[in-house]
Amino acid sequence: MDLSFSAEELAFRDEVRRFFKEEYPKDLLEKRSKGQVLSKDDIVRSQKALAAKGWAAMNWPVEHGGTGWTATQRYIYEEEAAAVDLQPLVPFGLSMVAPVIYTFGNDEQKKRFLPDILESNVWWCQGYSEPGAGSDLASLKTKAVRDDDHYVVTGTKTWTTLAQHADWIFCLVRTDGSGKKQEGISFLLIDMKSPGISVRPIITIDGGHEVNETHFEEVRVPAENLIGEEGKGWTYAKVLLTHERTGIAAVARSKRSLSKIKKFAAKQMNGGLPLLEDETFRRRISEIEIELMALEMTDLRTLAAVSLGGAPGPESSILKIKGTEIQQALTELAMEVSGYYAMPFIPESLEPGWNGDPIGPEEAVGTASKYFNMRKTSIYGGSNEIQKNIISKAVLRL
Amino acid sequence: MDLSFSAEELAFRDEVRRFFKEEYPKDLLEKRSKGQVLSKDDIVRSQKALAAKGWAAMNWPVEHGGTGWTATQRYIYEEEAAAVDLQPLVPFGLSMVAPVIYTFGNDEQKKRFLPDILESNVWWCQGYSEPGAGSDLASLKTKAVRDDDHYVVTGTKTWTTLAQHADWIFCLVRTDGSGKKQEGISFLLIDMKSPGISVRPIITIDGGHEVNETHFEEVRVPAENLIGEEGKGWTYAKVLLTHERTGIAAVARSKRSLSKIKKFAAKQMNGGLPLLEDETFRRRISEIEIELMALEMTDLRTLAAVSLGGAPGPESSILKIKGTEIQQALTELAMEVSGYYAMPFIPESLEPGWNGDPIGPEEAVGTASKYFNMRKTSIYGGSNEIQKNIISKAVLRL
Amino acid sequence: MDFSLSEEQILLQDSVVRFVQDEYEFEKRRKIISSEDGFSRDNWKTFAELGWLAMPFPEEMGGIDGTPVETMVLMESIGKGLIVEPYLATVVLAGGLIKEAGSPAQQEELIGGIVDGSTMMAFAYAEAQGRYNLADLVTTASQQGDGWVLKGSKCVVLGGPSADKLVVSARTSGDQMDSNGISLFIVDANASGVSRRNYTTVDGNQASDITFNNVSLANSDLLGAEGNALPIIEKIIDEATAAVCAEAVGAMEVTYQASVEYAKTREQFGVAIGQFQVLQHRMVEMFMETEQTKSLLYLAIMKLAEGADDAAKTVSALKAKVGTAGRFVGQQAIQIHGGMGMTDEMSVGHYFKRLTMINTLFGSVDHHMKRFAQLSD
Amino acid sequence: MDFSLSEEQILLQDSVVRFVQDEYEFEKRRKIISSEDGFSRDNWKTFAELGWLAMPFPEEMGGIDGTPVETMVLMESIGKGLIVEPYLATVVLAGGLIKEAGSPAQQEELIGGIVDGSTMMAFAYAEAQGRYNLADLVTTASQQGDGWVLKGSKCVVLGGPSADKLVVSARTSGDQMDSNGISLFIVDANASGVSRRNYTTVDGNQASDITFNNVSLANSDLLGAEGNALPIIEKIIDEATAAVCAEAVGAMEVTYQASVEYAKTREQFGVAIGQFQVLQHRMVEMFMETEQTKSLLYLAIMKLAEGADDAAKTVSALKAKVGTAGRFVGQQAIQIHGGMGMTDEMSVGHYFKRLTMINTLFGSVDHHMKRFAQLSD
Repeated sequence: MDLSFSAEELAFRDEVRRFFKEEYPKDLLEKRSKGQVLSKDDIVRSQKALAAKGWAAMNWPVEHGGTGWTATQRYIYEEEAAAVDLQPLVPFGLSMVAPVIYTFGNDEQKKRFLPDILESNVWWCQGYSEPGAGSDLASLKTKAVRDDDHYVVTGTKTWTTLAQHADWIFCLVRTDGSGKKQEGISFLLIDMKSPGISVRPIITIDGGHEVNETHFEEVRVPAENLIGEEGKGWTYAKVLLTHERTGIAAVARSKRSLSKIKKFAAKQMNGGLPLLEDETFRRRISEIEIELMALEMTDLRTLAAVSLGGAPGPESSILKIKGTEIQQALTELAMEVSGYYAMPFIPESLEPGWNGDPIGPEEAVGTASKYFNMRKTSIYGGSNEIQKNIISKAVLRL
Repeated sequence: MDLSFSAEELAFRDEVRRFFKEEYPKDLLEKRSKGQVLSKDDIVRSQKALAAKGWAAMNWPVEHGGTGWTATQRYIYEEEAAAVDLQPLVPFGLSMVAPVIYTFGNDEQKKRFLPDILESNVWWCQGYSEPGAGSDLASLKTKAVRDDDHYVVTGTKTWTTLAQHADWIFCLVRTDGSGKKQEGISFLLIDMKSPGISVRPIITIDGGHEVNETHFEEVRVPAENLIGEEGKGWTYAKVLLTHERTGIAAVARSKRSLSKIKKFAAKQMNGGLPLLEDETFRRRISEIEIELMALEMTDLRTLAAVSLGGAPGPESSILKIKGTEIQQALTELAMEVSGYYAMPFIPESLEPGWNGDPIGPEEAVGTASKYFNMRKTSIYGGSNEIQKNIISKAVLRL
Repeated sequence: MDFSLSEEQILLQDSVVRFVQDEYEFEKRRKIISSEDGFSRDNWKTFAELGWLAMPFPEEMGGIDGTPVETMVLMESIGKGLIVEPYLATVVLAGGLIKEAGSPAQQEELIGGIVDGSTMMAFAYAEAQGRYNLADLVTTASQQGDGWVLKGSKCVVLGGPSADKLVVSARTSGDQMDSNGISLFIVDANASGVSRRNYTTVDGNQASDITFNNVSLANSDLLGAEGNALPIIEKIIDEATAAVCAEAVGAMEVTYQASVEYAKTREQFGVAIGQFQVLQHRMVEMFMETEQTKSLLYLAIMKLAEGADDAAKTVSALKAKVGTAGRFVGQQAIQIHGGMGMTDEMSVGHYFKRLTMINTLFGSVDHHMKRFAQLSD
Repeated sequence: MDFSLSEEQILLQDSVVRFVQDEYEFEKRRKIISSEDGFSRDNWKTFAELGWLAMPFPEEMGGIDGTPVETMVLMESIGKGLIVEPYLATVVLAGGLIKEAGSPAQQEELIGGIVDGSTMMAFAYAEAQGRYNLADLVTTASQQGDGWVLKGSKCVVLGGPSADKLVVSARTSGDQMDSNGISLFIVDANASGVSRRNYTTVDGNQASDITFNNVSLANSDLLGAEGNALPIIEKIIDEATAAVCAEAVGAMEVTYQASVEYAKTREQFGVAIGQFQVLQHRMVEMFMETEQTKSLLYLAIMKLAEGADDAAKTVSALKAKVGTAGRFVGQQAIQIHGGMGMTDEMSVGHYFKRLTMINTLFGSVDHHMKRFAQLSD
C-alpha cells in the first residue's frame, strides 16, 4: 500500500498542466473562472480541444480512440481538470452511447458513429425516461413498430437533457409488448431532424432550461440504427448504467467547490469575524471535507479494482450515493455562506455569457438556484433509493 | 390559546410540592439523589406512599380509585415528581394490567385484583413477548389448553421485566391454533407461585439483571383467571398498548436528566474551560433541549385531545418515537461528558444501595451502562419501526 | 392551559382558507408573480376589506386588537397558499415598529394608511457586513441642523419595490457592533438620495437593495427615542420571525400532505410508491417533524402573547427548528416527487423554495441555535 | 498508488484470522475476560511466538521492521476477534515511545522484554482535568539530587493492571497547558509510591487509575530529552489512534455482517426481517459507512507510513469518522437484532460496547473534529 506517484505519473501530471496552460482555449477557462455559463459553441470547442489532444475518451478502449490511461492517470487528470475548473464533458455521446456502440454495435455502426462522437461533431442526448416510468425504467411505453426496413416510433421521452442542442438521440423503445417487460425493449439511434420529433422545454425549479420532453409521432427510423438484437436493449442499457455510476463520485469537482466555499466564507463576516473562523460553521465544513476525503479513497479503491478486471461492481453505487450527497451538501453550504444574498434571483445569470452586475457578492449569485438544481442528482441516474436497493440485493444479498 | 395555570391548578401544584416535602419518605428521595438503585422493598414503599395519598393511579377512572386529574394536573404532577427525581412507578400493575381488568374484566376480577394493584400489595409482570415473537407479537406460541375448569399453560415468555420480584404475571396465550393468528389469543392472569413456572435471568449488555425468560411447564391456571372472552385477548392487549404509549414521552424525566447533564458539564473541564461553555458541545445540548421543548408541547396537545374524548390516537406513536430518541440522546451525552471516565465498569454500582467509591467523578459512574441499557427503549413497547408503520397506516393512510 | 382557537380565530382561519381557494389557485398565483408589481393590488384591497391589514393594531389606531395568535392563524394560511402579497413587510414589520415606537401623529398617519391599504411599507434593517446581527450597522444618521442626514446601504429589503415609506435602522452613535446608539427613521421611498435596485427573490417575492445617499430627514422622521431602538427592533423581528414560522408550518403541512397524496397515486414497479416502506417511514418523519415544529410554534406564539421573559429564546428555538425541519420536509418532498418535483410546473417545488428562503430570513439555523444557547444561560 | 497488501502482509492477516478462529471462540473469550488477569498469558506467549510482539520494531532492536500497514493488518483482525490482550498498551503505545525516544540501553532492555513477551507495559498519559488534551498536565516530576520525584495521578491507564513498567508523562517545567516542559519517564509499576486502582472497563478490557506519591526516579529513567516530549507523545498517540481505528474497522465489519446474517434468518410477520426495505437500506448504510471508514483508514495509514505532513490531520479525520460511523453501525446492529441484541449472550452487543469505548479512547468525535479543523489551516 502506498500513495506515491511514479516518475512517469509525475511526468504525465506535468503534461496535463502544460496542456491546460498552453493548448486549451484560454477564453473558455476565463469564462469559467468568472462563473459564466458556456454556450453550446463554447462547449463544443472545449470538447474538440480535448479530442485534438486525444483526451476526450477516458473510458474507451484504445483501439477506438480511448486514452488507455491507468486508474492513477485518470485520477491525476481529474485533479488537474478540476484545478482549472474545466467545463465537464457532455456525457451522452462520449460516456453513454459510445460504450454501447463499441460494445454491442456492428462494425458499420462503429465506423459511422464513433469518430463523430470522439471529435464532438455530433451532439447526442438520451431517451430513456418517460413520464410514466421514472425509477422503474423498464416500464417504458414508447413503441417502435417494424415496418419493412424501418421502425416507426411513437411515444414520449422526458428529462432529455440538452435535447435543444442535440443532433441525435439514443432511445430505449418497446418493440414487443408481450412477455416480461424487460424483454421487449430495444436500443435505437434516432436522428433528431427526423420528421415527427418535437421538443418541449421543461423549466426546472432553479429557473433553468436544461431538460425537455421529446415527443415522437410516427417517426420513421432506419432499421440499421438498431443496436445489437431486437429485444436486448435492456441488457445493453444496464451495462451503460454501471458505466454512468463510475464518473459520478465527482470527487475532484467537489474538492474544488469546497475550496471555493472556504474562500468565500473567509470573506463573509459574522459578528466581526470571518465566517470561516466560526466554530460551528467550520465543523460543518470539516464534516463534508472528511466525507469527501473518504469518498476520494473509495473512488480510487474502486478504480483500482476496475483496472484489475472489468466493469465496476455494484459497490460503485456507493459512489453515486455519497457523491451526490456531498454535492448537495456543498450547494447548501454555499447558500448558507451567502446569507441574505442567497435570496435575489437574476434570471439572466443562467444564460450563457451573462456578465451583469451581481446583487451582493458575486460568489452568492445563483447559489440558491444551484442548490435547487442539484436536488436532481439524488433522483436521476437511478435514484439514491434505487442504488440502495441495488447494494442490498447485489452486495448484501438481502 | 394560553399557557397559564388557573388558581386551582397553582394550588394543586403547591399541594404536590408539600406532599413530596412532608409526607413522602425522605430516605427514598435521598437514595435517589445519590444515584442509588432502590431495592424491591424501597420501590414498594414508594408506591404505597403514593397510594396512601390517592395518587397511585393517574389513568384509572375515579370509581376504581383513579385520581380524576385533568391533563394539566397530570402535567403539573409529572413536573414536580421529576423535580424530586421520584422513583418511577412499576408500570405492569398500575398502568398495564389494571386498565385491562377494569375495562374487560368481570366484577369479581375487579374486586379481587384492583385493590391490591392500587395499593401495591401485589407485584405484577408482563408475559407478552416470546423468543420467536418480537415485534410480531401475535405470532406467539405459548399454549393454554382448557382442561375442565383450568387452563394448562406451556411455553416460554421472554423480556419479563423484574419477573424475579413478581407475584403475578399477565399473559397472552394461544387458546386456538387454527384461523388468523390474532384470533386464537387469550388474556390470562397467572400466579407466579404456580407449580411449573421457572424464571431464568437474562443479563443485558449493560451488565444488569432486569429482564428474564419465564418458562411455563404445564402450569395449571384456574379458568376464572381468564379476562373477558377466550380468543379476544389480542383486542384487549391492543387497547393496552395505546395506553402504554401515552406515558412514554417521559418529558419531565428527560428535562431532569438534561439539567443534570448541564450541571455535570459545567464542572468538567476541557482545555481550561467548562465543557458546557464549549460551542460545539453547547449546540448538541441545545438541539436536544429544543426537541424536548417541542415534545413537551406535543405531549400536552395529545393529553388535551385525550381529555376532550377518549383514548389517544395513533398520533401518540410520535411520543414513543421522539421520547425514546431523546432519552437515548441524553444517555449518549452523559457518556460524552464523562470522557475517559465513561470506561470503568463497577458491577456493584448496579446493585440496590451501592454506596462505594466512584472511579472518577460520581456523575460518570454508570453512564456507559445507562447508555447501553437505554438502547432497549427503541426496541420494546413496539419498536420504533413498528410505530412508524402504525403512523403510516393509521394517520397517513398509506 | 388551552390549545384551542377561539370562535373568532376559527372564523378568521376560514376566511383566509376561502380566499386562497377562490383567489390563489396555482395558475393565478403564477400570473400574479409575473405581473409588473409581482403581487396583486386587488388582493391587497381585499386584505384591507377583510380587516387583515388592521389585525395586529389596537382599536384606538383603527385596528382590531389581534394578538400574536391571530397573526399566526393568518400566516399559517398564507403559507398554505404561498401568498406573495407583502403582508409581513407592511403589517408585521413596519406596522409593528410604528405600533411599538411611533408618536401618536406617526401612528395616525402611517397605521391609518396601512389599515386602509393605501400605504405600503418595508423595514430596511439588514446590511451586507452584518449578516443576521441586527446591531451590526454601518449605515449612519447624523444630526444636521434641525434634522438628520442618512447614509448607507441596506440589503434584501422585503417588500422594498412596492414600499411607499421605509423604516430604516441606522447608527446615530457608537461603534459598528454596539447595542446602544441605534435609531429608527421613517423615510419616504421616493425621497431624493434614495435609490432602489428591485428584484424578485428565488421564491417569487419582491425585494430591493437600497442605498441612502445623504438623504435629508426631518426630526419628526425619527421613530421612537434616539439611540435606543435595538430592543424594539429585536421585539418586532421576533414577532415577525414567529409569523414567518407560522407561514412555514402552513407550507410544511401542504408539502408533506402533497407528498403523501402523490405517493398514493404514482406507480413504479407495478405498485404505488407509497407502498415502499422506506418512503412510508420517510413520510412519517415528515409528518412528525411538521407536528414537532407546530408544537414549538404554539409555544412561541403563546410566550409572545403573554410577554414572557423567555419569549425570545422560544422564538429562536422555533426558528432553528423551522430551518432544519423545513429543509428536511422540502428536500424529501422533492425526492418523493422524483423528476416531477424538479419542475416549475408542479407546486411542490415552490413550497420547497419558500421553505428554503424562510430558513435564511431573519437568521439561519446556526444563528438561532447560538442565540438560543446565549438566551438559555 | 497501490491499495493492495503484500504477500507477507496477507500471510500475517491469515495468521491472526487463524488464531481468532482457534483460540478466540466467543465462550473462550468470555472465560478469558472473567479470569484473574482479565486476559490470557498463554495467548500473550503465542503472540510472542508468532512474532506479533516484535512487529513494529526495527531489526536492530530485535523486531521485524513492520510499518503502520502491518500494525493495521494485525489490529483489524484483533477487532474482528475482539481480542482483549493488551497489545495496544504494550506494543503500540509503550513500545512505540521507547522505539521513538529511548536510549540504546532502554531499547535493549525494554523492547527486548516486549518482544520476548516477558515485559508488559502501559502508557499513563491522561489526567482527569485534561480530558483529551495531551498537554494539559498537572502531574509533575521535579529534579531532586541525581534523579526525579514524580507526583500526580493518571486516569484510565489501559493495560495498567498487568503492566510491569509504565511510561508516564509529567510536567518538568511550564504551566498546566504549556506545550513545552513535558517529559516522559519509565516507572516500575511496583515501585514505592505507585498505587493502582485496577478495574475492568465496560468493554471487557483492563485499566487502572494510578497515583504517584513522591515516586523516586533515577536520571536514567528519563525517556528522551527533558521537556520536549509532546511531539513524540503526539506522534505515538496518532499511531495508536490509527491502530485502534483499524481495530474499529474490523469490529464494524463483523457487526454489520452479523446484522445482515441475522436479518436473513430472523422471521417476523411471516418473512425474514431482511425483507423489510427500511432495514435493507439501513444495512446498506451500515455497509457504506464501514467502507467509507475503511477508506479513511487506508489513507491515514499510508500517510503515517510515508511520514506525510498531513498525517496527523488525516488521523483526526479517521478517528472522528470511526466515532460517528462506529456509533451508527453499533446502534443499528442492536436495533436490528432487537431484544436479542440487548443480551449479554450474543456477541453483537460486545462489538457495540467496544466500538463505543473506541470512540472515547484518544478523544471523542468533537475533539478530533476540532483538531482536524485546526490542522487544516
